Amino acid sequence: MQLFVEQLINGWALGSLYALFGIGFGLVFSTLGILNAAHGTYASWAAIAGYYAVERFGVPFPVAIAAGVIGGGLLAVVVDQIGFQPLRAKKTGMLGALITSIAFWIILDSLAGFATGQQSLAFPAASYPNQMVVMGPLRVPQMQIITIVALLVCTIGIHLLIQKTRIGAAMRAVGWNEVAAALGGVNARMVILLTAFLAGATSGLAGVLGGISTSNVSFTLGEGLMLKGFAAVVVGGYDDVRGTAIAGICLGIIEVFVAQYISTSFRDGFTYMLLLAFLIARPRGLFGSASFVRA
Amino acid sequence: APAAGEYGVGFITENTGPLAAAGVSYHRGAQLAVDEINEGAWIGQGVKLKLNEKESGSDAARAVQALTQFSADRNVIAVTCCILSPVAAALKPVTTNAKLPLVIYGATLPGLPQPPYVTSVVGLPGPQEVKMSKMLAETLKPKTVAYFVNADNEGFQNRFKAAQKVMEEAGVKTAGVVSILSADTDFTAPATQAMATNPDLIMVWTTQTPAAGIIAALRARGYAGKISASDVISPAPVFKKIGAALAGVPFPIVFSSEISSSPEAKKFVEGYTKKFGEAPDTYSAQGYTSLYLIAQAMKSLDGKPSREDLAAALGKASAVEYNIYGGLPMVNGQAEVQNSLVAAWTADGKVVRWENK
Amino acid sequence: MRDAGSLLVLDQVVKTFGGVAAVGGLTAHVRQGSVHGLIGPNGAGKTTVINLITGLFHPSAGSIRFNGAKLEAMAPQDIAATGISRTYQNVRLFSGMTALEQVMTGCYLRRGVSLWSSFLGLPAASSAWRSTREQALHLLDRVAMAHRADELAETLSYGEQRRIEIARALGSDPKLLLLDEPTAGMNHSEAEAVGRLVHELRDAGLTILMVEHNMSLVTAFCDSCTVMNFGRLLAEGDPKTCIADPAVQEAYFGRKNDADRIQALR
Amino acid sequence: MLTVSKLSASYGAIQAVRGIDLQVKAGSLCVVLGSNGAGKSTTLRSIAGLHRPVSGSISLDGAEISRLPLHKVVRSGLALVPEGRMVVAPLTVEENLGLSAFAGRNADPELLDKVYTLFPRLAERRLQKAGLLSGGEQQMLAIGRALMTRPQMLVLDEPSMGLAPSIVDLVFQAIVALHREGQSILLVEQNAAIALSVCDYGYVMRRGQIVVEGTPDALKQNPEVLEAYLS
Amino acid sequence: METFLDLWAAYGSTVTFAMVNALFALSTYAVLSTGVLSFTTVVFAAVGGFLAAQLSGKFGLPLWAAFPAAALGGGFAAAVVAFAFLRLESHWMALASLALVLITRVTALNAPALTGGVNGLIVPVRVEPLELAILLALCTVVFWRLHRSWFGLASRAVREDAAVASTMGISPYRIQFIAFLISGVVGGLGGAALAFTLQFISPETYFIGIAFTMIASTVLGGSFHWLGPIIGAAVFTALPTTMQAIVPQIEDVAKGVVLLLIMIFLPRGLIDPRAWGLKKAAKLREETEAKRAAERDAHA
Ligand SMILES: Nc1ncnc2c1ncn2[C@@H]1O[C@H](COP(=O)(O)OP(=O)(O)OP(=O)(O)O)[C@@H](O)[C@H]1O
Ligand SMILES: Nc1ncnc2c1ncn2[C@@H]1O[C@H](COP(=O)(O)OP(=O)(O)OP(=O)(O)O)[C@@H](O)[C@H]1O
Ligand SMILES: CC(C)C[C@H](N)C(=O)O
Ligand SMILES: [Mg+2]
Ligand SMILES: [Mg+2]
Repeated sequence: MQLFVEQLINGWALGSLYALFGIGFGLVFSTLGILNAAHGTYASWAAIAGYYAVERFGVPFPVAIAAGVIGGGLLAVVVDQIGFQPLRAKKTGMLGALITSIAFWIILDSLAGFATGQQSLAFPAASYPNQMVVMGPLRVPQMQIITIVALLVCTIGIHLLIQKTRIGAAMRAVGWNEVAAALGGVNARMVILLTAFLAGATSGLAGVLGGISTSNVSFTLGEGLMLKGFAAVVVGGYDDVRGTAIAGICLGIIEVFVAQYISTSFRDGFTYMLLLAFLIARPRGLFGSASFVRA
Repeated sequence: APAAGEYGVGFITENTGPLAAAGVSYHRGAQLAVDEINEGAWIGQGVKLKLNEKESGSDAARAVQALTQFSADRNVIAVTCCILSPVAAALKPVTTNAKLPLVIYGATLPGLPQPPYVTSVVGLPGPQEVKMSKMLAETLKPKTVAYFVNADNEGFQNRFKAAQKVMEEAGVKTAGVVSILSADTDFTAPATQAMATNPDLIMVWTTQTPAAGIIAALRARGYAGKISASDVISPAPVFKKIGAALAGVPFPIVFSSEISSSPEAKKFVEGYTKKFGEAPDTYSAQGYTSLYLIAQAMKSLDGKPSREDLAAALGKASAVEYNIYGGLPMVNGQAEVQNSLVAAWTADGKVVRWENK
Repeated sequence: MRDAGSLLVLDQVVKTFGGVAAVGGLTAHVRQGSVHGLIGPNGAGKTTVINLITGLFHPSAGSIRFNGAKLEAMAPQDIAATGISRTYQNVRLFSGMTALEQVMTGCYLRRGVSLWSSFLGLPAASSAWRSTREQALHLLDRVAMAHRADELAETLSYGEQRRIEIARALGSDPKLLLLDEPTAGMNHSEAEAVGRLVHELRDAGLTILMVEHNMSLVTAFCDSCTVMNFGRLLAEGDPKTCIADPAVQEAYFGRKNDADRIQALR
Repeated sequence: MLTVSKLSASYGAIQAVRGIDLQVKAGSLCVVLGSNGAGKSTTLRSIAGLHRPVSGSISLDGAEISRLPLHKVVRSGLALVPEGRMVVAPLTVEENLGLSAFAGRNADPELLDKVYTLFPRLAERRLQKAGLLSGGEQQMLAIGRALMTRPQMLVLDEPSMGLAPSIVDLVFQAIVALHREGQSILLVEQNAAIALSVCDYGYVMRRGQIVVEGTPDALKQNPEVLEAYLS
Repeated sequence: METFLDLWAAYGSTVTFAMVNALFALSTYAVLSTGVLSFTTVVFAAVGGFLAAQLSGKFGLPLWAAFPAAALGGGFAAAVVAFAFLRLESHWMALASLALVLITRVTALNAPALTGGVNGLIVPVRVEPLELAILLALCTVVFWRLHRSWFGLASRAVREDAAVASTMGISPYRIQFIAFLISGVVGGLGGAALAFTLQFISPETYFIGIAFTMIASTVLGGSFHWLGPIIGAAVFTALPTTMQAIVPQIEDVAKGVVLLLIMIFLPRGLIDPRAWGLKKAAKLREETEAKRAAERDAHA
């Protein structure tokens, strides 16, 4: 029983990372219409930024997190402005942006390799809360609690921002059609920057938190998050962050339990199988909304 | 000795991609060997080797392209490559067709070498693992062991099986086997799983990043028992990353810059440290050795040696004569492990012979 | 009874979207060889009716019969094959295609050869291709767009694109043509020209169902009409009588004609 | 108010507007007529910042706006009801109208009421996604959105297109009412009779050029206008 | 001659891989040209590749028999995939197909009897560049014919607006199903070609790398004409080799930058029929205007 509950929490925390990453990834997909292959590198770079902030400047934990979050956000903005902005006016649809994102993926990935000396690094144990919280028979690492809470806060915050505020409406509007939004007076460029930043920052947060709690800061960090975060987005229905959050958590839990009780070799296969079955049974995901264009 | 001149050796690098961390070490080891060989006129007066690099990123298709380009380059007389067995396997037919000798410096799938064109300077796993397991069974006297193993890496599965066999023969029960995948990064759940079996010893038979992550996760979750691992945790960056949690974890190793004490090893460590500002690791040692094997074969030839001649000489080698392992016999183009040690990190980051404390 | 001579019969057709009935039990008949107007206020459900007939939506209840076939469960392409063709209220041309290619695509159903033989380029297929091309050019000429045949349709103005759509719809040589506001965005004389084209087509044996907000066109060119409001039938019959109906007046018209309007605006 | 001089616009190598001059005086209502493909929409799109003109100047209240990005044009007080409506499909009707808050003015509940009073149909559909509205409903929404930015200069491209007669009446009553309140308006309209009955000044375009201009009375006498637009 | 042989020896393998990648790109283009973004080419390639490898390895099938078998295998896989996927909407389909690629790898890794598992398979047969060129040429002819046929017209219509196409009697399902079959056949051939080129394959051979190569090649070359994928594959394959020669230390970064620049300046790819169309339209427009002006003058 104790093992079961501990694994449940392990899975939940792991899934929270997937979800957090997925929220950022899904945000660009649903609002800006970009299937961004480079998104994983934002997480890698965020972790790297956080790591060097600690390593070089010995900053405290919250500052390291902030460095990762801001780093991820800024990187997303830069990529957007160099890679995606020039394509917007030219109406290339999803494909053009997909390819520039692949280009950025290649570039940022190999630069991240150089930045880490191709090594897998880790935050020094003293630089973050690394104790176990003891709750009766349960022992839970502090980082897991932080991760779980971070997802909760981000999900609620971003959901409210997008669905209930004017800025959120503007974000959705710009994603649909910049000109249409601008006709209402929306500064599409600013909104895009904001969206990109938010998406990069959220995934960046997943990157630093993941880098810290798994003792693994490397240029491949983002790729793992990308595959699972992507799955969370698909299952959750990409235009609703709540769906992504729930799906991500479930994914983490399923993964841990499959590995614990069934087989590690089939862990990923099992997860993706579930994903596919789910998609075919419910093509729009958990919360995916109905179409808004007429047939 | 062959005629004076510069002879190219193609080196397929893996300085980027998933194995770049080790790839850089292999590359550096080879660079150092070439420097030494040239400076000391090791092959013969005026005979120089030149390293031609092409990157593969551990991708088989890129490696094949690199190899065919080397084979088109008349100055290249031999090629050395490959950390991954599948990549090496993909190069095998190409290099045999092109009659270009290939020395494998990293991949350990049994059966890869095929003299004369394909030879390998890396010992197959087995003996070191057996030796360490016996030692651990005797000194620690564990009743149960839990194992971590890569579900997707045949090499480590073999090591795990060798170790498990020794342990069970010594009457040590298997408490549990936890599988992980090479690309995994989160090990809290596997650590929880292993700790739940309450073992006396945990043996970690996985690739580098998982091994480091598993040990870190076990200690972070408060596991205080014994852990052992493989030589993947021997490079300095691993200690730098994980720190004191690694201390006292035994691992088998054939070369250690701090323990190996033959004159060749000392010279290697000195030269490497001078050139690259850090001590060599087990991978740099392998890259280094592969170049010396080629040089040794060159040395035995006269005139203007052809690729075929060189291949024949490589295939005939019964040992790598100049090596830093204190002996490295070769059987059928395959190097064999002779002198392995059991080592461990100290809490302040030194590698020493392991003792049960 | 009245079904006799009707090419298209809608019987108690209902279409709801998430509880809201866009069409709420509509019954209507379109006589063979007539120009039938479908009019009603914005949001009355006219476009939805056209979407239901062409199979893009399926009715929640009721039946649609065309020439003896029951359309309500059929897929759009099968409905098209029975001889129904349409235009769209918001012009929907294929981007990247020239005007001629658009119309050729419209001719898909009467290409006369299998995909397979067209792939192999058999002589019969080539000659069929050429003759279809001729027909397409001819259709473009009918909507006065032949001079734009080889231009990308997306470079044309809105009104021009509407004409291409009409030509494309005629490509399949349909029995029933559904026009959704064909003259929107055209000026008086251009709209008249479309009206005359509609008459020519009818005289050539085509049946036409036309959604139109321009009442002078409806009275001038429609033989009969159906007036909808809130998804239901409000009135039907002769256009003039329909329009004179006080209920229709109330629901649909501010003023009857431009002169009255201008009067009111002063 | 709005002065357009020597405006040329093209799509790649296709010239759509060839050096036209056009003026809308403060508080006046101008109409542009022309057959399909004459270049009316291109002219309006250029004025409103949707399309970058090749040359020429466009000034609003003396300030040059031809190089401003679209949202700045809107914020400087010029609002367009575009051809093809361009409502934001995934947003609800109310959210679409609320976007105008970004035009620099706070969302004004009174204005919203006014739009809803003008188009009660929109009020009924308040929470429906704009993309699912009927054609006419979308047109109403496009007009409403423009009004919500409180423009000094309202530019309408065929606002009556797709609207039922009663709504056309409404729209024109609204246009006339706004005009009476002093709103400057530039209108492209295919129903020449009505357009000429409400405007102060009119232009007729053909093949990218202005071929006739004048007061409505003068235009009504013009044989070309008579034949093409008023018969 | 000597230098030519040298060049061929050095870059022959690049040409060979370019041809293999062209097959993958064409397979992707087959479905993309009907409006379906699908990564399942990787799956078809894996089926074709392992089938061909096993048939030639275990049963000694010669090349000319292994290729058709791979094509059949790919086609069959495509039929199954199309049946399951064609009910999904475009974005979801892209996502689902990516999931299928991931599943395929895991399945292949865990079916060592069929795929050799983590250790992969040695392929005893080799394909000569000339044979590969013939295969590619055959495929190209098929695409060229398709493009000029009713199928080509219908697939463009379906790509641009499936609903509208359906009301013109074109069945989007049928068109896309056929497209999937073609994609499967060509993808299977590509997978076999890769196996016979590398002479060693493992589940890792048919993974995300191919997915990115094929999609990047297609879009880079231009996804609106069959020539696009072929040109794109050539460029995309030659890029790393070229960059290695120019800037060996940062070849990956350089490759990314070049890719980026091409996309920014030619976002619809190197081959863009629409751009030709726009140019032509402008020219026609001028001619029409000139003719009309002449007529008017004649009247005056
Ligand atoms: N897919 C849909 N989902 C929800 N509501 C819809 C959908 N399609 C249409 N409606 C609603 O159904 C009603 C009827 O729409 P329809 O487009 O048929 O009207 P219409 O008579 O063609 O109007 P108009 O003259 O303005 O084009 C409208 O109120 C519209 O909002
Ligand atoms: N996107 C485009 N690309 C190329 N040419 C275009 C484009 N849009 C319009 N044109 C051309 O520019 C000219 C003017 O078009 P515009 O849309 O301004 O005409 P309009 O007067 O508004 O016509 P309508 O009454 O049909 O709306 C037309 O000849 C048209 O073919
Ligand atoms: C079903 C459709 C193709 C019609 C489209 N939804 C419209 O309202 O014009
Ligand atoms: Mg309608
Ligand atoms: Mg217009």
